[in-house]
Amino acid sequence: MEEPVAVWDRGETPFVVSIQAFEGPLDLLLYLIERNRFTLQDVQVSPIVDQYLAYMERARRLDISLAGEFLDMASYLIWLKSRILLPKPEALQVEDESDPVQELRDMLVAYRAVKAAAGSLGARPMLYWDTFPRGADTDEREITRASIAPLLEAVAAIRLRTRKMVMDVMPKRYSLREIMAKIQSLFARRSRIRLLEAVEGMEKGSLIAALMAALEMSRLNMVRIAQKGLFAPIFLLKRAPVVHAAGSPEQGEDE
Amino acid sequence: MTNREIVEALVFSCSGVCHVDDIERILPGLGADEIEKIVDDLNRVYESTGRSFRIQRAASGYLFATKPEYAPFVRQLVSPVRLSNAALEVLAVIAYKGPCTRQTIDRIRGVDSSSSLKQLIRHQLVDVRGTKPMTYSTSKKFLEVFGLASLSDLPDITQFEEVFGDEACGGRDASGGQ
Amino acid sequence: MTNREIVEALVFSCSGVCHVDDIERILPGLGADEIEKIVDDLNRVYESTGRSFRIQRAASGYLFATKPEYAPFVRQLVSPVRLSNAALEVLAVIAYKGPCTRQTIDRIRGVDSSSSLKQLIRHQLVDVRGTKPMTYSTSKKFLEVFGLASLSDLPDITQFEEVFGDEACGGRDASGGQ
Repeated sequence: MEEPVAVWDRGETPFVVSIQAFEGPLDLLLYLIERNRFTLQDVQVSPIVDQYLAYMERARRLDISLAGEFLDMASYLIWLKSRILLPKPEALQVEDESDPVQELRDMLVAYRAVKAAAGSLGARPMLYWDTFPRGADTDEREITRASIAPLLEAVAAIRLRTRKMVMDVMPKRYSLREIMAKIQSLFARRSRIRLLEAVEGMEKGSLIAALMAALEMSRLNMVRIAQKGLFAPIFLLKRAPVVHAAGSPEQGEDE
Repeated sequence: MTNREIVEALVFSCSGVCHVDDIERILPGLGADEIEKIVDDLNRVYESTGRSFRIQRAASGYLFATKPEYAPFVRQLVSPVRLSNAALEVLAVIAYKGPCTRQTIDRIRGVDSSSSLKQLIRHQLVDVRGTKPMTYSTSKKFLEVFGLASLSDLPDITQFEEVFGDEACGGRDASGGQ
Repeated sequence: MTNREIVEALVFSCSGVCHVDDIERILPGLGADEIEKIVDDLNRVYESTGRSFRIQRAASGYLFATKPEYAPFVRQLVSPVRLSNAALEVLAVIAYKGPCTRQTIDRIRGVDSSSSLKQLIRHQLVDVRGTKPMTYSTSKKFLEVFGLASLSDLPDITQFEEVFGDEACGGRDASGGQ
C-alpha cells in the first residue's frame, strides 16, 4: 500500500483518498506500525494509538463517514492505552492474566498473514480474468458442484424483486412498444447500447419500463442482456436473427 | 499478436456461436470477408496438424466444434446440469415451499415460470404429482445434486440473512465489506 | 484415431473442467499418467503452432483456456470476474482456515465481510453449508479458477498455518473491540 504514505505527508485534502485505501482498522494499524518502522514484536503501543486517533480525528473534521469498525477500534485503543499507562489495581492483576498488547499483536499477526495470503492469491492468473475457459460466455449456472448457495441467492433475488414490485406502483403508463422501437433505432448504428440510453428522464418507472422492454426483446431473441455484476451497468447487445446452433438453444423464456 | 490469434481466442471462448458483429466490434477494421479468410486459414492449420476440432460457419457467426468422428466418445461425457437464474428461483421456491402448484410459484416470483419448470422437469430435478391441480416437488436427484440428505438440511431462511439479508443487498458491494 | 485426438476432443467438448475420471471411463486402459503425458504433448503442439489456447490443470481434471495475453480482447466478449482486495482477503481466510463462520472471518479481518462473501458466493468461489451456524468453505470452482489441483497446492501454506492456528486467532472476541 504505497499511496497512503505519499498522501499522509501531503496534507489534508488527499487524505480523503487514503482512508479508502485501507481494508479496515487492522490494515490502518499495520500501515502505521510500518510507517513508524516498528516490527510487530516490538510495537510501541502509545505512538501508534495516538496516530490512529489523530487519523480518526482528521477524518471526523473532514466529515468522512467512517465505517463503524474504525470507531470501535478507536475506543478499544483508548482503553488499551489507558490500561498501559495506569497502574493496575492489585486485585485485577491477579484475576486477569491476559496481556492486551499481546492480544492486539496476535490480531495484527493474523491479519497480516491474511493480507499476504490474499496478495499471493491475487497474483495468480485467474480464470475469467486472465484466462477464459471454452464457452465462458454462458450465463447459466452449473449446479453439479453440490452447493446450495445458488438456491439461497435465488431466494434472495425473489425477495428483493417482489418487494420492489410492491413499492413501485407506477401512476404513469409506459408503452413497451415505443421503448422497444427506441432501442431498435439505437441499434441502427451500434450493436451495443447501455440500457440507460433507452430511459426517458431518470424516473424509476421509466427505468423499469425500459428493463421490461429489454426483457421482452431478449425473450424474442432480439437482444442479449449483459451485466458484469450486481449493480453494474446493464448493456444490450444486438442479436442477429434466430440461430439454432450447438450452444444453448433454450434459455428460460421467463428470465 | 495477430488478428488470427485473437479471432481464434474469441471464437474459442464462446459456448455457442461467436457473432461476426462481436468480432468486428472488438477488432475494428476487420471486415466479414477478412474474418472468413482467417477462419479458413485456421481450419487449414487444424487439418494439417491433426486437431480433432474445427471452426464451423453458423448463420451469423462461427462456432468451434469437434469433428463428427469423435462423437461416439464425446457423447459419453456427462454434461453438467446448467440452470438459468430463473430456473434456480423456481427450484428454490419448490424446495422451500414444498409441493406446490404453478400458480403458487408464479405468485411468489411475480413472473411466469412455465418454461423454467419445463427445464427443471427435463433435468429431473422436479417431480410432477397429482392431476387437478398439478403439484411440483423436488426430486431425489435434486437432493443428490445439491448434496443434501433431506430437505430439512436446507438452511432456515432467516439464517442466511447474514449474507443475503436486506442490509447485504443494499449495494455496498463496491467498497467490498466495509 | 489416436488416444491423443480423442483426449483432445473430450477436453475440448467440456465447457469447464474435463474430469480425469471421465477420460479414464471413456478410454479404458488409459491411466492418469498417460493422460498427463498426452496433455503435455498437446500443449507442445499448441505452443509450436501458435494456438491462442492451451490445456491447463484444474482441480480434478483439465480445462481448455485462452492464454493470458488475449484477455483484453476476450474480456470484451465475456463478463470477466474481478475480485476486490476485500474479497481476496475473505477468500484467503476461508481457503487457509477451512470451513468457518462469518463471525470468524469478520474477527480475523476486523471488518464486516458480508458484501465480499456475497460476491464470492455469486461467483461460486465459496460454498455455503446449511447447518447452524452457517459455515463457508472454498468450492471446487475456487480451485479451477486459481489453477490449483487441491488446497494443499496453495503456496506457503505452512508459513500461514502458524498464525491461522486456533491459538493465534481464537478467543479474542471479548477484548477485540468489535
